[in-house]
Amino acid sequence: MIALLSRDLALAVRAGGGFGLGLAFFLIVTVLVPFGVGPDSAILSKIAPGILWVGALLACLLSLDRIFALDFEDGSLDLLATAPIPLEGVVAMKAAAHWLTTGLPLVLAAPVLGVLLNLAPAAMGWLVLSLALGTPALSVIGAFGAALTVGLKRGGLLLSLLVLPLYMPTLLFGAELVARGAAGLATMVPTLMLAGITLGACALLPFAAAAALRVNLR
Amino acid sequence: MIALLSRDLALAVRAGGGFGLGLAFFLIVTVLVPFGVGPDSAILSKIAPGILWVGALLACLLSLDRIFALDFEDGSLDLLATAPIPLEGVVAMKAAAHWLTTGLPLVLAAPVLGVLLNLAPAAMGWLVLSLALGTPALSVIGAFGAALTVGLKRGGLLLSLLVLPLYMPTLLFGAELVARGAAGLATMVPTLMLAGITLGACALLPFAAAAALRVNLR
Amino acid sequence: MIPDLGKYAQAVIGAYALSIALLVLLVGWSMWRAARVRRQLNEIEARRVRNG
Amino acid sequence: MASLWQYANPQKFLQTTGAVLPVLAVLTALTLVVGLVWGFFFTPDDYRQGATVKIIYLHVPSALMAINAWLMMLVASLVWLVRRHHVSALAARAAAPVGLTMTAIALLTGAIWGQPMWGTWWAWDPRLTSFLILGLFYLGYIALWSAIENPDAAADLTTVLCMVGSVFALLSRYAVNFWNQGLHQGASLSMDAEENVADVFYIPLLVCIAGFVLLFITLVLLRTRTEIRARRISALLARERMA
Amino acid sequence: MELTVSDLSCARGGIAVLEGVGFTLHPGNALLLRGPNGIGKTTLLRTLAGLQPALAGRVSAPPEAIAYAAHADGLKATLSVAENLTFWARIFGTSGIDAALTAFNLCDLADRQAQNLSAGQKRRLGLARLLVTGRPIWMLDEPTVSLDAASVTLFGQAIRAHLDSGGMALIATHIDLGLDADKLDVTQFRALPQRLDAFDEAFA
Amino acid sequence: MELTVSDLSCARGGIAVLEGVGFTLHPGNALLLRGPNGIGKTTLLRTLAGLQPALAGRVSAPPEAIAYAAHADGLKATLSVAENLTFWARIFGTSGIDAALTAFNLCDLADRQAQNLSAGQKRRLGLARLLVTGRPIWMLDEPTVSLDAASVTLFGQAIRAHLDSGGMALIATHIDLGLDADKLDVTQFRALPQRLDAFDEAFA
Ligand code: HEM
Ligand SMILES: Nc1ncnc2c1ncn2[C@@H]1O[C@H](COP(=O)(O)OP(=O)(O)OP(=O)(O)O)[C@@H](O)[C@H]1O
Ligand SMILES: Nc1ncnc2c1ncn2[C@@H]1O[C@H](COP(=O)(O)OP(=O)(O)OP(=O)(O)O)[C@@H](O)[C@H]1O
Ligand SMILES: [Mg+2]
Ligand SMILES: [Mg+2]
Repeated sequence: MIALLSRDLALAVRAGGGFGLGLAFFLIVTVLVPFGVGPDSAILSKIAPGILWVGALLACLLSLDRIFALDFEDGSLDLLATAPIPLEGVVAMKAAAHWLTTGLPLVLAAPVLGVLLNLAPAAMGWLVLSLALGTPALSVIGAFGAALTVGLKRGGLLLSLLVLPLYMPTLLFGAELVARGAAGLATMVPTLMLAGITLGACALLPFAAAAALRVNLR
Repeated sequence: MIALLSRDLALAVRAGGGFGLGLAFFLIVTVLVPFGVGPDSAILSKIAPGILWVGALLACLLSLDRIFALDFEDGSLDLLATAPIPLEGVVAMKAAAHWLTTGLPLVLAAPVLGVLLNLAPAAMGWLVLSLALGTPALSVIGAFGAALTVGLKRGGLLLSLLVLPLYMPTLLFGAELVARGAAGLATMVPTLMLAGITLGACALLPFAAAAALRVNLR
Repeated sequence: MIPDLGKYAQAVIGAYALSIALLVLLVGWSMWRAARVRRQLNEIEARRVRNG
Repeated sequence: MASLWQYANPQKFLQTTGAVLPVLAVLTALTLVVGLVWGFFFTPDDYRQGATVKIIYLHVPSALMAINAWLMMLVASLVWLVRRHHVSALAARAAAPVGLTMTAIALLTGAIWGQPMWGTWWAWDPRLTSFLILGLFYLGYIALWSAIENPDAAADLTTVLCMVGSVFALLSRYAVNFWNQGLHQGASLSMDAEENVADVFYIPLLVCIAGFVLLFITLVLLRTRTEIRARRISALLARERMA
Repeated sequence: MELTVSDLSCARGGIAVLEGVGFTLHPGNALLLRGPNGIGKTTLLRTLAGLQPALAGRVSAPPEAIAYAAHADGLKATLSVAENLTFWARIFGTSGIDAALTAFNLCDLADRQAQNLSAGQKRRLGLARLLVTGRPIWMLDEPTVSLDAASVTLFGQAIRAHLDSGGMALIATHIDLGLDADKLDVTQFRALPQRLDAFDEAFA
Repeated sequence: MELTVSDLSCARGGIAVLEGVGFTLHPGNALLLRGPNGIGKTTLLRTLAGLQPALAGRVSAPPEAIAYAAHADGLKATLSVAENLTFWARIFGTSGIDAALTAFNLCDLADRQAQNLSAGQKRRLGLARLLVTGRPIWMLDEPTVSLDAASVTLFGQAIRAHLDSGGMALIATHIDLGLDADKLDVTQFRALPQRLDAFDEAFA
């Protein structure tokens, strides 16, 4: 199982794209927004939490279809399904690899980009906290969506459509957490909800995803 | 030449992704932003022009690498280069096909999404005008970037980084035009600038792109 | 005939027109597809009977 | 009558619904026409909302059915999951476009209502927002059904999506509520008499709701019959190609 | 342990392809599956390997006893030969890839990236994976595709060593492998096109 | 027109693999390339087809005369058999895919998506593509992989028809195809490891 994780990480680092793409996209979005919206720093700092979260979400969305598609095409998904590790574990490891290569860099880069968007300094910590709590859920939900659509034509488009509504609660609580943190309001509820969503998704969705994979491999 | 255009359009409509992807992405961005930023309609209507323009730009950016990459991989780009039509014409047709499948749908969908973002009704016309004037430039500039990076590994990432600074003037004038229109200010200058950029890009960039293609095909 | 809707006439009539149009579309599409699929199935079953 | 499950047999289902459907259709048309005509022509204006209150006869029934259609799909999917009755999977598939249309009607009438009442077509109100999300769920569900060729695999995958989607739809409902206290009316259809709207509005509304429920049932039955036939057609054609 | 298959039906794309398949494979034996293109050999192997459910019938061995090698080798182009093998060894909880490398003459290529191998070298790597699974029943789908004569000999030796140590092998192939093994022509199990007279059969 | 190759060197991954390759192929003839795995047959074919530059040497025929069929079939999984073929027919400006479908017994499968074909059926489709290119020189890399005996016969017929109409074929293969054609063992052209004495040679 650890072997799968380390292989996926090695592939992501080596094979181009997988690693930098999400981060670069995040950067592009957050750099573009001030140009589009205008330099008014009051407005910018108000919309910063939302923009950063939307950017993170888009960056995840873009890299999702790689989670299973490559392994499906070259036949290793078949071999993994017959290997002596549960398919649920495979899904969990794949999601973990996705988070480590996409989610984690976003969490680390977020404070820098927060400065670009005039995010209130008080909110910086909340931003990192919310991303750290929320991005694992994005990866797991994404892995579920990728398992549903592996091997389909138009998979990419369909995947975005399927995953988008599933991302909503995470996005809402995440952005709300930062916004409340910035405004000095109580942050207990969104923090708990975000953690709850992540825990629940990590605990349950691998089973749903493995079921979907089995159907798709048939 | 027309044959090339119609082939590209048919491929985009049929072969999955090419057609709907840009539009779907535009939709996703504009629907997500209010969820992230919060429901305050005053703020939303202020940032709407910028967000819509950034969304359109990202939608273009995402579909750029398909302009030449697919044809390069299956070898038809080689054949096109030796065919009795100028490579400049090939570039222009490819950019036109990209605009028709990505830019035009964005222009048509923008008013609906403007409503979602509480864009001032007065600005709706300006939004459509600015997108109609600006998106052709996005396609031509993108075709140039795609020609520069065709056949490179990590091409997608590099392409985004190359094209991004070239997109800045279009983005600035486009968003400014809508913002001024919404505020009832004079819109002459950004309109002229936007039209100028588009005309200039369409007139000159195909030659640069064809030169880049020749080098990459060597 | 049409009741006095005051200044909201446009909104109310628009809402009714739009909704009824959508419903008619849905019903029409469902019935059209039902008829077409039924006809296709009958054709195919008939072909099977003829061919044994 | 052995058990309810015998109606999960495709042939039996076609026979039974074939007999019921005409009656049901007439009933539906009657109820809908009576309800909507009553609502449009013979109800007074509200003292605050004026004539716009008439929109309620479309808005509320369609909103209710939009949610109920998803519930019905969830139940049908669970039946497929547990008992593997093909008809229930196809019924879930048949209900989705109906639910999507209901969602669209609720959203559109709401938007038209919002313009005079709140001064805007669209506001990021929790109820509106969660309906938008529900619409997205419907779209994804329908798209997944049509993307997969093998019908059993499609039924399994959409079932998984429906179950997971239901959980996340509920979650977003709470998230959205937490995110924004909205402009929208609270529930006023409660059984609690004091809270209720006046009977002049209430009774035609009930008729309209009944009409929409009947319409939903009729359409789902009709479309399920179509799906059953389509499934048989594709099976026959596949065999023909094999032979 | 032996592998007994009785009255197995398998389907692809929802349509029965083979029906009533039955055979027994004893430890130390191999069985060659023969039959024209598209008859259903791959489908049968995938069903036995547990990748898709059978329509009917019984298989005595659990999928956990079976190592499956498909038409595709499942190699990662950017990993080296040794890395590819090590990965599968870890997944299957065995240790040591040296024996596998030697058996398929891959030692010289151990540090080469898989994308820089020739077609036959890739196939050898795909076969070497079998040795690191440590599973008793091998199911091979046209294993000698792209192999030259010397490599086919290596493959034959590997199979014999596996059988001698009590393993079993089920091999779908179109060409003669030079193994003395029983042959099973799956053409005899071809599923007849179903009549679908009763309406409900379309849902079976 | 004939295909004359003289003193050709070709490289893969920057390292010379074959040196001094020379042969002549006359219209109506076929040439079988033999040699162990990894000797450089694929590299040679790719070089001749113009897919990579030669280090040295001359090839008389332009790439425009050559139709190349690689290890991979280059099929679009979501297009049907007929659509895949029609696409290539249009690209090459020929018309009519019926002859190609018939020649490889694909008529029954014409509407099947390529992803729903068996391995041998996919290969047949890959070979059928050659017929719609309308080009005189065929370069085939292990064409009969996964084919059953009947399909190998079909392939032989297609080759013979092509040769009879004045075409040429260059075929890399490990197994006997039953074609009466000249054989060329490329092992004799294996490149010697270079000495790299002068510093600049590393940059040649
Ligand atoms: C796009 C916009 C809208 C959507 C999606 C929407 C959605 C809904 C939903 C889902 C319900 C049913 C809730 C329930 O029964 O528990 C409902 C009921 C209702 N809506 Fe809307 N609504 C929208 C706009 C409006 C507007 C603008 C008004 C009027 C100002 C309005 C007035 C009502 C009323 C009076 C009810 C009945 C409440 C009740 O009796 O439960 N809605 N709406
Ligand atoms: N979705 C589908 N619908 C109908 N038939 C299908 C579908 N997918 C595959 N088939 C058919 O199922 C049959 C079995 O294929 P399989 O891959 O098992 O054959 P095979 O014996 O392995 O052939 P080969 O020797 O070419 O590898 C083939 O005839 C194939 O065309
Ligand atoms: N980047 C590289 N660096 C060094 N050697 C390489 C590189 N890429 C390929 N090779 C080697 O080049 C040789 C030629 O490979 P080629 O694919 O042409 O062989 P082949 O004769 O077609 O073999 P097969 O019969 O297995 O298909 C192989 O030995 C391969 O390992
Ligand atoms: Mg096979
Ligand atoms: Mg080769």
